[in-house]
Amino acid sequence: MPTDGFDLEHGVRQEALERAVARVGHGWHGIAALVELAAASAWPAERAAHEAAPDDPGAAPGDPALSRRSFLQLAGSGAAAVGLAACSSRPSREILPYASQPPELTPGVPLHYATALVEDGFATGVLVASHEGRPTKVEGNPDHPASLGATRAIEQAAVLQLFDPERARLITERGAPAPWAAIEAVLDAARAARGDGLHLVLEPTTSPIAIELIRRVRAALPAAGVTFWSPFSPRASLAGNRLAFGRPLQTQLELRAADVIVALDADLVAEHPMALAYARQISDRRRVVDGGSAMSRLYAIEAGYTATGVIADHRFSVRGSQIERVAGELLAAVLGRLGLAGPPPALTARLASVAPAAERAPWIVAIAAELTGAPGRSVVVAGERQPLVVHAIAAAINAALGNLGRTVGYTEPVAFEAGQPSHDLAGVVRAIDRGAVTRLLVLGGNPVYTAPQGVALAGAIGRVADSVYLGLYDHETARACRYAVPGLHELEQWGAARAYDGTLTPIQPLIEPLFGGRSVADVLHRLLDDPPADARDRLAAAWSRLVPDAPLEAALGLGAVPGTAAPHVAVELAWGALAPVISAAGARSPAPLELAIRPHPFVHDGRYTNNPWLLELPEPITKLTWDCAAQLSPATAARLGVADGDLLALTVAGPGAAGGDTVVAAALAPTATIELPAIIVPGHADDAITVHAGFGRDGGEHTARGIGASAFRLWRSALEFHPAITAVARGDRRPLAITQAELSDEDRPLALTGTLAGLAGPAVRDALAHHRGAQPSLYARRPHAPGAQWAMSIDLTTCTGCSACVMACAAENNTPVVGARQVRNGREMHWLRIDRYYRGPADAPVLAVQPMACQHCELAPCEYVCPVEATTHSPDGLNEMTYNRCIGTRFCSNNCPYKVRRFNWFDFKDHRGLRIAARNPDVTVRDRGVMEKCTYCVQRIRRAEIDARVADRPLAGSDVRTACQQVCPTQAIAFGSLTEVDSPVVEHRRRPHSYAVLHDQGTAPRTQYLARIRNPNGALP
Amino acid sequence: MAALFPPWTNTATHVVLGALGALVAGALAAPMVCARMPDATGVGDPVLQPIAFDHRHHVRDDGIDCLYCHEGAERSAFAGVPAADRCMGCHDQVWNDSPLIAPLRASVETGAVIHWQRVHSLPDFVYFDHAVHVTRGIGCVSCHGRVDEMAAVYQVGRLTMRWCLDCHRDPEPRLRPRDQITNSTWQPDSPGQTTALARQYGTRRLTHCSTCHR
Amino acid sequence: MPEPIGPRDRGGTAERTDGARPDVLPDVLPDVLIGRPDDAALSAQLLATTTRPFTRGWKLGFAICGALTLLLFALVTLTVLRGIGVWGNNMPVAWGFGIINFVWWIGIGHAGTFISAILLLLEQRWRTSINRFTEGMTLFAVMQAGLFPLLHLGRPWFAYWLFPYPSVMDTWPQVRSALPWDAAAVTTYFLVSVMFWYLGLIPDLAALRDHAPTRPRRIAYGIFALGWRGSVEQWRHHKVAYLLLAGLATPLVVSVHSIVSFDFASTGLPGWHSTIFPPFFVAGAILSGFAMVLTLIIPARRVFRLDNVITLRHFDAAAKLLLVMSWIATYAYAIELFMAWYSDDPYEGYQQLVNRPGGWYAWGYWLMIFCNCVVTQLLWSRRLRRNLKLLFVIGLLVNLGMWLERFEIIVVSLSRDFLPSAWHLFVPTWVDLGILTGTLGFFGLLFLGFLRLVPFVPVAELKQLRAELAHEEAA
Amino acid sequence: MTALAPPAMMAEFASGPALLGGIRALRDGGVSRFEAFTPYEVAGLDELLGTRRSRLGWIVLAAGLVGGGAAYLLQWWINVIDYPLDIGGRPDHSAPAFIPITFEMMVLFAAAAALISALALGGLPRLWHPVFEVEGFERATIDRFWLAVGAGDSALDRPRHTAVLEAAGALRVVWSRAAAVERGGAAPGAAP
Repeated sequence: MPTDGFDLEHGVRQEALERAVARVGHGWHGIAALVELAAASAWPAERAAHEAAPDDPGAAPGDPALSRRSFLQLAGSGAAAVGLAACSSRPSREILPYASQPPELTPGVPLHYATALVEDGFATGVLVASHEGRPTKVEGNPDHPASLGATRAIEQAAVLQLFDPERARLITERGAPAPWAAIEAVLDAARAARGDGLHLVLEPTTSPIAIELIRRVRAALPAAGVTFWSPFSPRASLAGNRLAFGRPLQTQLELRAADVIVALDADLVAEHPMALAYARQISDRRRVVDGGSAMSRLYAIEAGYTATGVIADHRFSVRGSQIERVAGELLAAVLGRLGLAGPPPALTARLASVAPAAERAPWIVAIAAELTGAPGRSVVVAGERQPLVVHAIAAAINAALGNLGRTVGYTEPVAFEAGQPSHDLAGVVRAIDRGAVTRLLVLGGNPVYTAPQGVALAGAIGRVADSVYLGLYDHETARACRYAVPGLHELEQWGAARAYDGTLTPIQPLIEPLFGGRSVADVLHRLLDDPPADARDRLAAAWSRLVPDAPLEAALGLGAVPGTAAPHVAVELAWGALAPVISAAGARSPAPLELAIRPHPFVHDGRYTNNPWLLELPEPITKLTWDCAAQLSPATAARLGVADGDLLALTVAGPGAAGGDTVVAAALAPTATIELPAIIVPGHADDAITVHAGFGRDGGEHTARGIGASAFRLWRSALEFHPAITAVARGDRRPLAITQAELSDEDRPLALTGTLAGLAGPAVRDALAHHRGAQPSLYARRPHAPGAQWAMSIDLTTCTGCSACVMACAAENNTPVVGARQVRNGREMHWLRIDRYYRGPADAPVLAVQPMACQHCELAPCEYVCPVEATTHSPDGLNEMTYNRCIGTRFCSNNCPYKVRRFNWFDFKDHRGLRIAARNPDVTVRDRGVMEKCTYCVQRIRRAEIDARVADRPLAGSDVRTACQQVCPTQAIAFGSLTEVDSPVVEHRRRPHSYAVLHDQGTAPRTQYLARIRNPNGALP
Repeated sequence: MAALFPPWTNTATHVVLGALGALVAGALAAPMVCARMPDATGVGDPVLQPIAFDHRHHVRDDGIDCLYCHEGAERSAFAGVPAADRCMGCHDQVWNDSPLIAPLRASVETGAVIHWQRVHSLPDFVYFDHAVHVTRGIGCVSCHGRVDEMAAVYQVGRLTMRWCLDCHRDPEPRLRPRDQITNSTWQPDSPGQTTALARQYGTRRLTHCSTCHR
Repeated sequence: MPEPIGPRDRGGTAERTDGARPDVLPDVLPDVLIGRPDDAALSAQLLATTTRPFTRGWKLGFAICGALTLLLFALVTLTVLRGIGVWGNNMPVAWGFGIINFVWWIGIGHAGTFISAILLLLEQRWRTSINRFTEGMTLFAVMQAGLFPLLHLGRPWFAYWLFPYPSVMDTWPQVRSALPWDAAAVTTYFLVSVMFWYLGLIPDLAALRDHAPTRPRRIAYGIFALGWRGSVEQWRHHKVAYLLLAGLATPLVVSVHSIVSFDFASTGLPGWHSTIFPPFFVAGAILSGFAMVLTLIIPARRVFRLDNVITLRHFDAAAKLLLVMSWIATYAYAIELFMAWYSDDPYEGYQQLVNRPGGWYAWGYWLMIFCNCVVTQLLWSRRLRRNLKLLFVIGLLVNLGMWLERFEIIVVSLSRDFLPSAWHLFVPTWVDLGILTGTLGFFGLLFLGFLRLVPFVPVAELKQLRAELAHEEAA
Repeated sequence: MTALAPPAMMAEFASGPALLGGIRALRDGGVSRFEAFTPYEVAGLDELLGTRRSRLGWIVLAAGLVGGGAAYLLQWWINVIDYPLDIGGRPDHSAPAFIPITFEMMVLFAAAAALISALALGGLPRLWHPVFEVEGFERATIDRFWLAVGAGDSALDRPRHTAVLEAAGALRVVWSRAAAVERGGAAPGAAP
């Protein structure tokens, strides 16, 4: 083990880690203490407890290229200060220089590395900033097709998961520390038995390197079973396409080419594996310059409100089980208008008899007219939470409209064996029940928690003699298995993955494994008894074998291999196979109350539930934090007699009504019940309840444990959707930690909306003109100083409310996490929030979202009430907040009409624990009792200024990108200098729908908004 | 009858009142005075280092440029302390067996960190950037003093906010040509020279808060 | 030797009016000083307040107030150690009980200055008997008030940044903010009140120096009497200085609550942004102050049997002022509603016309109206003006009403401002309630101490008043 | 009378008018250096002794102007000269905002000047004074009105003026030891 001479005994490593972290704790922006942290954390944690454990050569970093950016050689780093923030006496501290400084590193200058974060097998390319070997901030990779420079909130929070102190640290056997040799013994025995009795459960993978490895395992251990499982990986779309085209195919969209988009319960802009790209594509067609702009039209037909519903021009709330029927009606209407000869006569005849239900006939007809009016320029998409028949119908409509090859394409599944039987988790249970499994390797994921209720995996694992789990946490699956081995975070390992479109993406580590740990590849190599090798060497070797045309170094530099997207395949719609299922579509009568389970937008299937940043990020629609609730419409809530926070017992019936094909019926409990507080969502479909998955965790993750209840307990089979449930008010309640309780905007002109047609006329333009321009003042205005004048513009038309900006802001600016109790008391600390207002009738409201942060008013009301000059104005137009001068009167907040200031009511910042390593060293960590707020990322502005001056070039407005701007998937945020007449922010201000919020207050805000412009179909009310 | 108070109490009253007044005035003034004393600012207090490194010898006698060791000063916020292998670049050849540099040899051989003691320390909420000062004509000596005459380095400037502001309000007299940044003894040739430099550098008077606090 | 003074010297005070039977003198204003006791008797009666035996009632009073004071200090310690998160404040209600209590207490103080300064300038004789009592109330109320601006800071240890001094940071207070004005106003108000109170107290301290029962007490009083002899020269400067201080305190007292009102009026918040605030606040302050005077003086008068010097005349006058101030407050409430409607400002309109009378805290609004506007109308009746039990209850209700007024202004306005997305309600924590109760106890402790340590009815002034009355009656 | 020389003679009266009578009687006898000690202000005493108007008003006015002026100048200097900052777009010299503190400081300085000068001009603090040595003087703060005549008043004649004072209603007349030695009278403090 290289220790670089750290004079630390084994026994004190753990203690040293704690001590080092404690030192980093207080208001630091340096890194020297992390040297100690490095020394402590780089030591494989199990060795601290088990000196006797034999060394694992495979896990030992020896390669100089790796250790260059590892903590170990960090041996101190330049000249950063560490220690007390407001200490009055002279702090005498140490500077710990490198013993040998890496050539690419200048202490104090961060480096960026391209890598990828993977979810359900699909890669999102990211660039990660590293401060002297410490990853601090994730940004999207503009060169990666699934990122395009943006990320979701989840990627932004990845560094906090990396530095999660609750990650598994020790190899354990039934909770007690165990040596690696015990695992090796299991692997050796499995190999000796040529895989007999061995079963592997993996997460779906797209990595060619992993696929090669799995194939080698299959070849070497032919008796071994392999199952891939992830609860929300694409499943219905593949099955639907198999129905339509005869084989499982992955749908690929080209939404820039679509004039009309119909989303059938499909959250294209937030939930889809390609959401970042699709969001960009949709919004690129919806950037309104003036009333004459061309704009696509987006229809969302969905039960719960989604981000796609937020930006849609028309949203129709239909319960999930009825969308099947809507799809059939739509197909009938489209085919009726087209009069196509393709479908078999029987189907045509059947469809001719399908008439839309009366209440939706107008819009079905209107949508069908729109679609048929845009053949080849339209698209109908079904969501993964819809049964296969809906996907098949969508494919049929697209085929009928001639959209195939234009807006819709199909590729072979990118994930290995996707749509094949190996993706059925029930297969594992069946194998165990057959007694065919004596050694179970669960490598990643959390199948015990995420398994449908019909797949009794937990009990089955208990019947396996040797079960081994490899993963980041000591969670449900780890506890169900005999052995648990700490896994590696993506930022700690080498590897590869493909994006949803198939683009190959290399993965490189940003940091030496913090807690030792093994990758999935490590275990598989050991299973194959490969000789020990460095992970990078292994990757390089496999890469040059599998991707000979693209050198690894170049791919690592770019973060993607261009041209590796999966080729589209030619398809032929199998009308004949479709006819029977379409005929049966929606034939069943709906249950009185049904359930929809969706992945939580931030914790997904529970894999991120231990991340406090994501838990505290308000869910975009309900604004709920730190909890999981049963979303239901106002009418349904009234019917059930519940209000926000009232506990509901949700019960799903036993077998019988289940329609899936993989149910292990015998394993089903007669009923399953969970208790959740109700939360009323106007616009939710009536008689349906939506529950987000990912909560109700009861493993060893202390942060996640005990929050909410698990929706998976109501999930009976992987391909069953919208089961009938009963909901009973429990009579007691749990106050919800909601950041915005108000639903209405009280008819105030805050998030202005208009229609494209309206914008073309004078009335709307004149009305908007009241919200910008000069306001009278008794004082003469100060002239602008020379140089940049920073300003922001936010396009409400393309804002989906996805909240990635909120998370990016928190990650960039070290905003603390406060916990549910403080959120309940209105003390959340996010500098940027997304305001959400419902307008219109409660059953069919229009939802407006509006990112709201400090508006950097030129005549800032906060500044003149501060008694100590803690908030002032900079010559370049920033509303500065000087934390160290603040005494905490909170007068500024009272006088802020936008209420965007945040106060440190307690000492909210972390003091101990690894999580502080995720801090941005360029931003002061705020003490108790001081005010804070959005600074327009002043640290980035000043950095750009300094860089420009050091390089002796003028500063350009485009040199600065704020964290929220950079992350925005739809590029709704423009930032720049008002002095550059051709900058986007000035161009935005020239548009007729640019306005200032609360313009009548005379604050002259530097942040302005582009009113939300909808493009409604004139044929619809 | 006798009065309640004897005559001396008159004097005593005045003395006590005077003392009370002085006490109040002193209590108000004392912290303001103390904050300016070297004990509070750290000025003039030589710091002992793990290796008896003598700047006089290296800078004055050997003529090593500041930037040779503190190479970050032109590129980074941090001037940096040289890595041990930088020191060994020379000390491989000269004085290579001196017991004084034993920690250095140990560092290079084993990777052990040398715990240099910080001389100039700013609070964590102050963001000072060496690069932008050094590349825009502020010489090392302006803040660090005559390091070439120091055995053990000590702090010359008070490093208080007022001290920073003194220069930020009127940076012009401190300017010097780029090639004289590390020259401890440089003086302007003519009074107009710094004015010309200010024009050349585009020197600004930066006193708004986010210049340093972020 | 000092003459022993005590109850036996009460002499001329035997003749008393019965406070319980105000209808005895239906049409004539009661006298301000009943019975015309001579100098010795008045001195004996009034100086004796400092020598009353420590009865069980007194001990109980001190014990309760002392316990509450300890509670206050414990909660202050908790707040400083843990942060003001222990209060119920949140975003957007960033100011809560702290500032409510501050405004309430400082408002209470105003009646003292009003009585001692303004009524002195207006030559109202009935002020004489009660001015020191109310000045004491002022001081102790301002002390309670002064706690809060410090305590409510996020970082109270930097409170000195509100004052200008040559710092090594070269930073100064930001005087466009109303808070440094507040700091200047409250500091000035407290110091001037102390000076005014002390100047008036000197002759009486001298009397106690000469007549307190024990030598240590006489020495103690003697030190604070500074050697006062009552010489012509001393009286001459004393009188001029007293008048000048009254002349200074009069605009000061108006300015202090005006400046306190600027904390609100100088902002743009709906419910705060109003030009009527300065006079509204001053009137409200005097209203609450007079209510507190009634609350305190009715029991004190009974305990110390001061019916002859604090007569129904005093209560009648105080009650009339209460009625006047109540009408000014009522007018202000009405104008707020009118302006909200007339301005057609949606935010102000929502605040005044929807949120306060009909929102979550509507109960507080209507209770405030009841206490400050409705109950006080009873004081139109002369009979009720002289019913001390009723006056005491009205005093308590107005105190409550004025506290609620500040609650309405601060909490209710903040909880519903411009952006509904930021709206959030405020719920006090037990610490909030404990600190409010604690200041009541601390105030009571100081006040009980004051009642026992110095003559709370100004002896010299009252003797002079008696001499003047005698002179007038002779003439 | 602020000097610490003991008065030559002191006389005790039971009321203010009696005191005034005594003074008038002595003044008619040519005595001029009067001092009086009363428990409260006695109407007419000032006029009778012909004291000048107090200078206090001018002192207070000056202090108020200094306090207010200094406060305004300090605010102006901070905001315009020493460290001008852009505060909410307001001008550096935001005159209206400087007024409240200016006013408060004016009042504070004036009030402090009033208190301090009232005490200083009245010769305070001075815990001991020769008159305190006179027996019975402690009632000067309760109900006795004392007349004193300075030691240097050559018109003073012990027997004659004792009689005059007693005739005017003096309860007691006390002569100082110095006067007693000079004129062979009784020791101070002795009853007449």
